[in-house]
Amino acid sequence: MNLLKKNNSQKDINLKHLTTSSTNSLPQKINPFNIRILTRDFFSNPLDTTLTVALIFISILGSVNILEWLIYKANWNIVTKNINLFIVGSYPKEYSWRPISWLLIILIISITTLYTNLFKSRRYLIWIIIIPLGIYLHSGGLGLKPLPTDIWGGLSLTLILTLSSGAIAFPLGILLALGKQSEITLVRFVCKIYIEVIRSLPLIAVLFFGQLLIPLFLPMEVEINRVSRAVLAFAIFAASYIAEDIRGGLQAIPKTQCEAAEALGLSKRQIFFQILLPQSIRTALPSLTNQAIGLLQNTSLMAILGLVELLGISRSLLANPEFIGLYLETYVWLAFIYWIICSIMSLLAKKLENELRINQAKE
Amino acid sequence: MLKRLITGLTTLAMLTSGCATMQSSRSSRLDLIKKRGVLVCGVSGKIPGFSYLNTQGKYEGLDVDICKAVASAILEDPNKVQYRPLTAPERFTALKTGEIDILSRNTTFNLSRDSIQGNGVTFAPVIFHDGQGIMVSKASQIKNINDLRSRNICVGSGTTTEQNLNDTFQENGIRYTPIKYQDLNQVVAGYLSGRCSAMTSDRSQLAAARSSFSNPDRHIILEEVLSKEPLAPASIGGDQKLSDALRWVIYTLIATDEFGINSRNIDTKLAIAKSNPNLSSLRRLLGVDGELGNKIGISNNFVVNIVKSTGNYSEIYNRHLGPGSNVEIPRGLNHTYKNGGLLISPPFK
Amino acid sequence: METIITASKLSKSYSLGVKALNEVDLSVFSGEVVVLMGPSGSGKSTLIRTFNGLENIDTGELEVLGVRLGSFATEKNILRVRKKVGMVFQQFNLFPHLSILENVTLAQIKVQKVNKEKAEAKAMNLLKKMGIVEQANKYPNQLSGGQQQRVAIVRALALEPTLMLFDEPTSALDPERIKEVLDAMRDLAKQGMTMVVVTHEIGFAREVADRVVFMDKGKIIEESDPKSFFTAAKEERSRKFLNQMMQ
Amino acid sequence: MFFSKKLILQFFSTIFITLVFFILLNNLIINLFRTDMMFDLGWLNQPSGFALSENSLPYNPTNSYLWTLLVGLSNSLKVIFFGLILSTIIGVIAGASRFSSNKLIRILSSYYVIVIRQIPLLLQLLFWYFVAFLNLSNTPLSILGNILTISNQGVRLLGIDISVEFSALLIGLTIFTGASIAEVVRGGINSVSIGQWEAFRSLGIKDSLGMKRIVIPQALPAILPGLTSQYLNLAKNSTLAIAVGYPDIYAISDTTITQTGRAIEGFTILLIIFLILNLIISFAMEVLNKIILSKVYKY
Repeated sequence: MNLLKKNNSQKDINLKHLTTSSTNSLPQKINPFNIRILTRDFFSNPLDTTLTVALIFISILGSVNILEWLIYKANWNIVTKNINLFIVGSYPKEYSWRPISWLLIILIISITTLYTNLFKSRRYLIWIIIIPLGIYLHSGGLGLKPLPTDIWGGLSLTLILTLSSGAIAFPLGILLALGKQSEITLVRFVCKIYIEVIRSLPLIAVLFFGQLLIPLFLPMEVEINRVSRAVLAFAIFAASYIAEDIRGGLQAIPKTQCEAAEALGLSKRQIFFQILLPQSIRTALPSLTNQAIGLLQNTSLMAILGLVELLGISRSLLANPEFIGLYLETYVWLAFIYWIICSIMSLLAKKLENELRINQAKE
Repeated sequence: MLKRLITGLTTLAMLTSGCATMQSSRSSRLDLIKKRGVLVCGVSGKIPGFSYLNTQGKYEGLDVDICKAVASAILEDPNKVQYRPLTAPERFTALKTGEIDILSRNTTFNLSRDSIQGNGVTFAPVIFHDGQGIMVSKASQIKNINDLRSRNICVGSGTTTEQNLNDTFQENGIRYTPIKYQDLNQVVAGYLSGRCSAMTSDRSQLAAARSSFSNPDRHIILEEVLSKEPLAPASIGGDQKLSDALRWVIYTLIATDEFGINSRNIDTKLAIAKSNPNLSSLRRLLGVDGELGNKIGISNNFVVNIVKSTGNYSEIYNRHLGPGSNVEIPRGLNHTYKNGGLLISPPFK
Repeated sequence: METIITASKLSKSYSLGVKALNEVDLSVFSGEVVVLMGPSGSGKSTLIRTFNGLENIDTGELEVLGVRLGSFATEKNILRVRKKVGMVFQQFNLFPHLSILENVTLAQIKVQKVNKEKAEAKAMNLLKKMGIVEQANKYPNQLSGGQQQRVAIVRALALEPTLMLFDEPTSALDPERIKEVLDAMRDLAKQGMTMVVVTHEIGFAREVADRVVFMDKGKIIEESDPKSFFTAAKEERSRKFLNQMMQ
Repeated sequence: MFFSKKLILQFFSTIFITLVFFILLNNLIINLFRTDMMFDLGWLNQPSGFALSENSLPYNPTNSYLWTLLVGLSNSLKVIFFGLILSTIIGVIAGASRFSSNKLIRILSSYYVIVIRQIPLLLQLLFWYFVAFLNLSNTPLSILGNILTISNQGVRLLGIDISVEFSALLIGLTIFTGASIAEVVRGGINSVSIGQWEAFRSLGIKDSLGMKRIVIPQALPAILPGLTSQYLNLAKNSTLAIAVGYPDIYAISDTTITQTGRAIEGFTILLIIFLILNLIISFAMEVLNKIILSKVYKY
């Protein structure tokens, strides 16, 4: 036991150690202006010195040019004049408070989740409610004027696509992971085929399937709108990846866990939902985070298939004679938005990871 | 964990139930549009002058006004339209799967698209007579297509434009390299950057694109026309009620142009028609006599509704493509026959 | 007597503010065997690892084999010291993807630029002395812990070091394997090798050590010859520690 | 009970799955019948009638659709092949740079990974093509004498002409995949125990050599599976070629489907091609894995 502990602590050191230089193995209280540290980190030998000087030179040159462009040369009219289009697409002005307030709610909840302990116990519930709330605010009904999905657009559509398809893909992925280990041969077979086929297809092909071919598999009377078809296609795609992540998490659980649970007299279902699934999700969390961020980024592919989400609306705007040729401005602006959202998602995931780890420690 | 699963599943259920609407397969789409109270119109959304998003986030252009005219005829309200921006490759599938009611998206009328064995759609009358052209920079000294030998030509993919280009150059034995993009503004970007020596598209679109360049005078559209490009709206094949309604909406725009009826004088004309029983053709046209609308399943005063909302063909054309608009294109073949153009409407009888 | 290590007022703290070393003064002379003892977390491992630059210090002066290894020693100095100082670890740290022979010859060939035949001959000779020559073409995980640790000793000795550092070399071994490693170290001491050893093996310390250094909380508490340390430790903390060890 | 619970469950689930399958198939057949588009592959022999900007196999527009699709596949394979090589080089360098003794290099390589992975690939491709390449001058710019000349007409490397579409796609894919591979490499190196580093360092071996001889060989078993999935991702992501005008298999399928209206058939062909492509890459990596493992761990 003692030995095992030592091993673990050594592993922890490992991670930190390897990112620092060869001569010290642990981070230490350092004075950043200490000339000797500068020497060690940047100029420890002639090659290092040359590289450092060259890199600093290039970085300064690059930053000056970039700043000059950002401040003086770029024409930000395409952003400032169309800011509402980027945020809510062609959603009518008189109703645009609906998607905007939804976005604000998400922002507020993200901030409170990250930096405060408000509603800590009910937090996950709030995050789940966000999705139907968004759909309700966008589509209307029940007191709000119903508005069709084809006027949804911009950032709010990007987030609707991401969150709703994630909300479908997550349970679907768990079911697939479970199905792949099922005792029923056909279920196991179908799940396996599903996962393999979808994982081998490029996303654009799955989305193409979703936009143009899903209607062919439905009775003629059933009409599903484009946004829902996109959500469905994203969910179909993401679920197969989530299933593999969860399965990886399941495999990482030591067999003894199962045996211990069986010894306690838990039923199979109890073992799966109370012992195995929570642990596998905890293990799979980093890769699930990557899936979530990937999902958000991949919604941009809908621009190729004609939805006016964040990238799609930009492409429409670039067709406007007033803004023709402002590619760089548009792409830099979009990269900035995606970067912000992805960073928030990473922070949220890290927070969740920490909380789960603390919970685990408490157990 | 279980809770989370259940919530996820309910979301799924909500999404599918909320979005699936039932639609009868037997009746015409026209009835469906009326029942739904909104017309779903497929447009490009990326072609200046024809359909593009203005800064207010609304679609604008000639193609868009066709949608509005149809909506005011069927639903008596030009604003009851949902616009679906479609890429060229997906437009016919969208029509076929019932995703859109009508297609108003710079679509060239030809046999294989019209036929059952082909794309299986039914075309309405031509709303814009176009021809495919080639634009080059003046500095390039290119005078005709022979000068384009082994040059790069930027073209939109999945369009008849691409096929016409290929046919013309192949017939003339000229080798060239097509650089294919997904939409026109990318074609323009490729051309302007010098990636291609020439760009090809319908001449109207070339003119529209050129008008947005910072130096329009530096570019010329070659005299040669690669093909006829009669652009027409379309509806799904085999639905006569809807295609009739669509057809006569287009004829309305042309006929009112012939009669000199426009959105400014429509009320006067209607009053004149009502008070003067001798003007029988005008009375029929404006729905005072003859129950014409009923025969095609829409209200009898559909002509009045259309002219009030969008104006006649000339008004539409001048708004989006005429002098002083963002995209100025000489009217040419798109005058009515009385003015030497090709537009003509059969009688409203 | 030649001084091998001179350390004065060595201090080092980790980011949490815990002082791993707190003004440690120590000298090691040529041919001497110094045993470092102390409870876990006392700083003895940190101290021994500063002697070949695996850890660097915050303040104080350190000279090993005439080379200055103060805070922020240059890479060049550290490499110079490492070529002359061998180290044996608790977890053996053999290279699992290399055979025993390759483990022993790698540094000779790459660092000392000895040609392959010479390096192998020397390795075989040392392995023979250590009684594990028949394992030469096997891989580390095919060997027992004791054998692996002896290979690790050979690997260090192949570079003909002036000083050997042992960081708890027997702590990860099965009890029945400890003796073979201790015997090897005993032989080495007899040959006059300068050694600094961190260990809990009281028997070894009593028999082989010239000096026992007892550390606690980053400080040297007591420094004396083994006989007086094990029979009559001066400090209360040393006695307490020894009592726990004897039980 | 004669039947066990498990058997009953098996029975009903089989019925259910079969039922769902047949309902979907039935709908498909009805819909295809309705639009007169029953499954048929005869059109594959008709001439495609469209020109391609580049072709790795001989091609002209009178060739059949089948051949056109094959040309598209060969174009895809070309970009995938070079993408694999270049992204591996960049990924390994960036991943190993995270352990450099120069802090600036560590910082830069971590920023590379962070920035690239937070921006959608499609956006990056559009940037490389429409901003970076198309804004180049018309007159070729020579770099390193005549080894490399670039202009917005194309890139010429050692006398070989490369189109800007291919270059933009390749660079975009390489930089994006390289960042992911860098993470895989970093993870693999981190999985090697600290003791290995200390052991070679105390033998006086320099970090660069130790990395090459001690750390990387041990990190490989942890790196290879991650590398395989990144390679598969690269192959799949190469279909974004359509956004920058490169005629890959997906772009050509798309045009083919538009011209013929054969959506189901076209999609099925695409599906089969990608299943095979995946199998090939996975198989090749498995073989490579075995070879490397047997080289690294000879016992």
